[in-house]
Amino acid sequence: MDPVLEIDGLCLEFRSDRGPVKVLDGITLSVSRGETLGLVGESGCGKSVTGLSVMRLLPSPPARVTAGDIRLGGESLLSLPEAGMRGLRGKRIAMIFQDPMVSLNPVTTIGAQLAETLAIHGADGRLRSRVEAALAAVGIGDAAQAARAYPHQFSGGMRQRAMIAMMLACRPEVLIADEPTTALDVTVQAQVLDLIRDLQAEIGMAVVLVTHNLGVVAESCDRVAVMYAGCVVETGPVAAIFAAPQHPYTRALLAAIPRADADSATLSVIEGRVPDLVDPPQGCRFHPRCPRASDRCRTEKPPRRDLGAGRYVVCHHPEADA
Amino acid sequence: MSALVTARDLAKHFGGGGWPRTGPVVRAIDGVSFDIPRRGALGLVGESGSGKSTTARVLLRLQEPTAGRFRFDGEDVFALRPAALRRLRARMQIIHQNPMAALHPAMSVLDQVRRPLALQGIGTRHSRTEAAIELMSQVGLSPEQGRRMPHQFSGGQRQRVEIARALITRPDFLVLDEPTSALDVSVQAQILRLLTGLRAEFGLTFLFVSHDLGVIRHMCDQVAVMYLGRIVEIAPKDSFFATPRHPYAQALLSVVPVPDPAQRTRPRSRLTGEPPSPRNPPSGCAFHPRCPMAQDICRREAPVLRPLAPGHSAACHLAEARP
Amino acid sequence: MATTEPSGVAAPAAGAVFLNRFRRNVPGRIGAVLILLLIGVAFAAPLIAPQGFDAQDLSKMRHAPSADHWFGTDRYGRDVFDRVIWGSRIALRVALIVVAIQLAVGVSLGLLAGYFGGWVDRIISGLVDLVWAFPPLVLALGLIAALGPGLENVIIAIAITSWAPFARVTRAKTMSLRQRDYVEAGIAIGERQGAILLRYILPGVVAPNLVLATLTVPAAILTTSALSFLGLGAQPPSPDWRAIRNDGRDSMRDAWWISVFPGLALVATVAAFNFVGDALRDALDPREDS
Amino acid sequence: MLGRLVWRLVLSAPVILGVSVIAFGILHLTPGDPVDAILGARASEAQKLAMRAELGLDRSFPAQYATWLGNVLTGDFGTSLMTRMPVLDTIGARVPYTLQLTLSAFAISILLGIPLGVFAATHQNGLGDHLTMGGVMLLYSTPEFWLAMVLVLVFAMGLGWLPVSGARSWQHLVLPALALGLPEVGAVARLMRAEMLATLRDEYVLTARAKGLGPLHITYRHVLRNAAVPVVTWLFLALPWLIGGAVIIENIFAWPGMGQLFFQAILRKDFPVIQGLLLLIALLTVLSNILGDIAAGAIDPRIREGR
Repeated sequence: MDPVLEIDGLCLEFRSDRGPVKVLDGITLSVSRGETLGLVGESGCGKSVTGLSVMRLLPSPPARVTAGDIRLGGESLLSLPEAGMRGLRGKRIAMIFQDPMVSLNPVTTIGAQLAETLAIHGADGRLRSRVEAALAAVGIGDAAQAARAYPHQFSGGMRQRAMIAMMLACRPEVLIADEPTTALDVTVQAQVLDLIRDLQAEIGMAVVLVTHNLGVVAESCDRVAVMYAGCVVETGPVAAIFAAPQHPYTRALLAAIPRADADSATLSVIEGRVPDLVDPPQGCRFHPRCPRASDRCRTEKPPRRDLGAGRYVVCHHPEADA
Repeated sequence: MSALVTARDLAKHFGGGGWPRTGPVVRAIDGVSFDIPRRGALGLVGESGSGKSTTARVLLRLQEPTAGRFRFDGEDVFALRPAALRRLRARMQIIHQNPMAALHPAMSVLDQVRRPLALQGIGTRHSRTEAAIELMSQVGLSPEQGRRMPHQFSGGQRQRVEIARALITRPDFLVLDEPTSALDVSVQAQILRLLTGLRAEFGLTFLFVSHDLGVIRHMCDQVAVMYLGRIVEIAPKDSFFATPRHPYAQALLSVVPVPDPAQRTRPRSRLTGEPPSPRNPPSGCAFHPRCPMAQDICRREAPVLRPLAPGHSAACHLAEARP
Repeated sequence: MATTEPSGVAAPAAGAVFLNRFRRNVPGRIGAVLILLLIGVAFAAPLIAPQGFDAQDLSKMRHAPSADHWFGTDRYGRDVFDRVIWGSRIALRVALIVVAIQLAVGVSLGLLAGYFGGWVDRIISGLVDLVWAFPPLVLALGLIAALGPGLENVIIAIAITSWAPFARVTRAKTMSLRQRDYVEAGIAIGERQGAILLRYILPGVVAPNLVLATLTVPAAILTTSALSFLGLGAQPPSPDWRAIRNDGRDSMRDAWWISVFPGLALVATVAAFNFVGDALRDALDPREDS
Repeated sequence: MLGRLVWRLVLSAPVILGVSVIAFGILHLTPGDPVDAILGARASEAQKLAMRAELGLDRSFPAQYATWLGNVLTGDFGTSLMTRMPVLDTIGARVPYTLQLTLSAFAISILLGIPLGVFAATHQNGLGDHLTMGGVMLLYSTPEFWLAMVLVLVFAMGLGWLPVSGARSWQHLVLPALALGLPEVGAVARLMRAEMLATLRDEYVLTARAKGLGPLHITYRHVLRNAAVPVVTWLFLALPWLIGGAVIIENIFAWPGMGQLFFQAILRKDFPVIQGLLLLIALLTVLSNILGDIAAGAIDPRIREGR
């Protein structure tokens, strides 16, 4: 299957008072049509920044890409002029955000915000019916009335639906969903994830689901990329990685979750804390917290190992070696 | 075994006063009752607006209750005068959700940890400092960190400071209001492990408020589910997770994402709609508009908690009809 | 629910961030230097202009600026430069007294209203609404009509008519601080109400009031000079910077320096405080965090 | 709309009542006997007695106030001590002039201030921003009376383009309106810029960019509208403050408005006129604030529904 979106060795820095912060270090990812890739990790690991840099929505300065490329359908996004990129946003590649309370304009109706997306990407004259169709497609009951409503008149779940309607109105090839359910209650979260899945099946788009919740990944992604301190440490099919994580970080992370479906004995604890990315550790960025770390991990960047069946791990001593 | 904590018919209503009237009375919680035995841990779970945090605050009189009784080790807490209440606070403490906001931003960490002792008039200045330093090392902070200000700490460390401050007066009862929901999974694991250890060591009784059923299952031995200001189900942990009785609890449990792709195909009861607003509650059973099994009676009559198994009660007209 | 654990580094001290931001603000720095200069001049007035502000030399009436008299002389032959120097004392005194009264009244009323709510709040907020219902200068004029002209009465009138913003800001901030977890934690460990107000809430309302003060100082100076201009403020021969009223107006065509130089001093002072106020607000603005 | 206006006025009744107490009671703040202050020390006992009776000072404060308020409600504000004319007529003759002056200044401050603020915000930290904001800050820091004199010096006395003072033609309005409006331009531009920059950080701006909208579209359709809400509220809050400035400007330019009358009344201790002016100006202030809320509500539906 040909990937729609490819990120190839992306390195990115933020300018700061204390020197450049190396936020992303050689991110390599791809996602295909109809596929959902989970981008998972703890705060500060760079998962949201990765999503935003695909959209080229990071302000520059302070952000600066120092190496690598991002390609949509084989075409490099980083070399596009801003006007060309603007033509792609919302049309071929779309993004939804964490907090639907603040990501809609409070003084404009839902319908107007939706119509604007359609208009800018060259929809024909029947805007009103297309707006209503888009709202109906995300399960908003009275679409005509909803189009006239303002965001604050909607509940959190409804707002996220409206946001999805707005972003998917042009049937994009790629959707980047940045923690789309984190601000929602768990029963509403399930509805929104179902909705994204249904629309994905209908449109055939690729979805990059950025989340900190491994449960959400297990339930709604085909493949997963686990990030730590600006690096992807492990990628592969969800079933395989959850069954047998190869990177010590993935393994520890999975064992740290208290589960609702079974009694968990003791939770695994990762000692230490996330490194300072102004001065990241030499070698493997995880080595100061890794129980398996060797001298090699302290000096040498681990290679990206191909484990077959679409699995990759970035580690000198993966579990498979044990 | 006598209960350390006995809460009866707690209620907290907002608004309704003033001129011109500021809107309808909002019943944030209504008729909430539960017992927690000494050294027990009750998990209070619910979605936003369910009233779980309000329950915790009313209990500690951080918000004054509208009605209800709370007996703590035989003492009628809601009847206490300010001075007596301040003395009792040595025995019941709270841990907040957001460790970024729960510490005084301009007071050193050591000062904050030993402050409760001074307020209770315990020990000398020197002995209070000693005690604070010892407890700080017990929760995993070094003494030299004591001079620092809260903003110099990470979220996990601040939560440790808050725990030390709460435990310095050796309380019996700890209210934990979403103590780890602002933290990353790996930090959450550290804090949960710490709390488990401290609970055993200090013989603590927990009221653990959380929206995360996994955390509740890990930390508690009793579960109460809240929906729109009322407890709809309360049960021992094992009984609850094995056979939840209330349709809301069943739905909640079935939609919690589980980090195990093999379970993707498990049967789920998906709810439509969103939790209603306490400003405008539905008639009868508050859950009926979202309930897959709702009958006429559910629209008319509010169900009360009824015992369905030993220690296991649910507020549902139809609960018995199900296995 | 959002995970907020930051990257591993501890944040630098808030004070350091603040200083750093303030230092990067060039107009703010210029303003700060000007204010220091103003304070210095006010203290050193007897040294800079030893002959005082009222030394008349009727042989030198309305002389244009020259090497002897940098800013020229007025119609009594008084040196305009000397009067500007001495005038800095008036500007500074007005600013200090007014701000002190505003802070004392506004902050304490705001704290009480915001913390206790209910009837206390309703009464204090009602008072604020009342003061707010008059344009400040108009109410000040009304007060002066009753109290009579004079610099002291002007200061009283300005203070009475301009504490309301402090009370409003303090009340709003207090209400939001009261909801903060750390204040609740203070109550939970058994702090008394007085301690909550003074140790937990008061420090939190300092920053917005400080910003407000730097922005109302120039307003107070402007209002004083306006009232003095109308002849209701500082009385002759005081060297108030408005020093312009009738003598200024009459002689505008043939002796422009009499009004222009004190005016420039006024503009520079007011601008300096405004620049510093802006810089302070930017430096203290939590929204700038990223 | 009209209904909301009336309802808000009804809600303001307590404030208006309190304002009337202040307006009336201010006379009683006079140290010593107000009659001495009004008539001077050389007045005879008989004159004093007559004045005391005219002002109603021979009765208790509540009784005086009740009478005064009752009269005011029927449109009788008393008689001016200066002109011996009804206060309402005296003030009424002045109102159009003050409205002309303040509304012109208001228009100047909006028409110049808002575009300047938008320009500075869209060129943040550029040379244009710094120059605009530097200039605007100087305007903002300039006292009206001084600006007025400089304007007169340059445009009336120096260039001779415009009259020095008086109110006979539209040319007479130009300098006073500029002197009153230009400092306000600074305030408006600064506020507009700050609100624009704050709004640019809001998350829906990111959403708008993610939809593919261009910077111009985002600035004018999304940011401007949101940033306008606090600006509009502030504009109507500050509109009555211009009346304060008008007291000074009208005196400099001999503009026969309420401000000039106010000043004369203060000098002559004409308390009935002062009381009437205070009450009237406070009413205008309350009205202006209500209009501001309604205007803000027209832009922001949350404000519309919140009240």
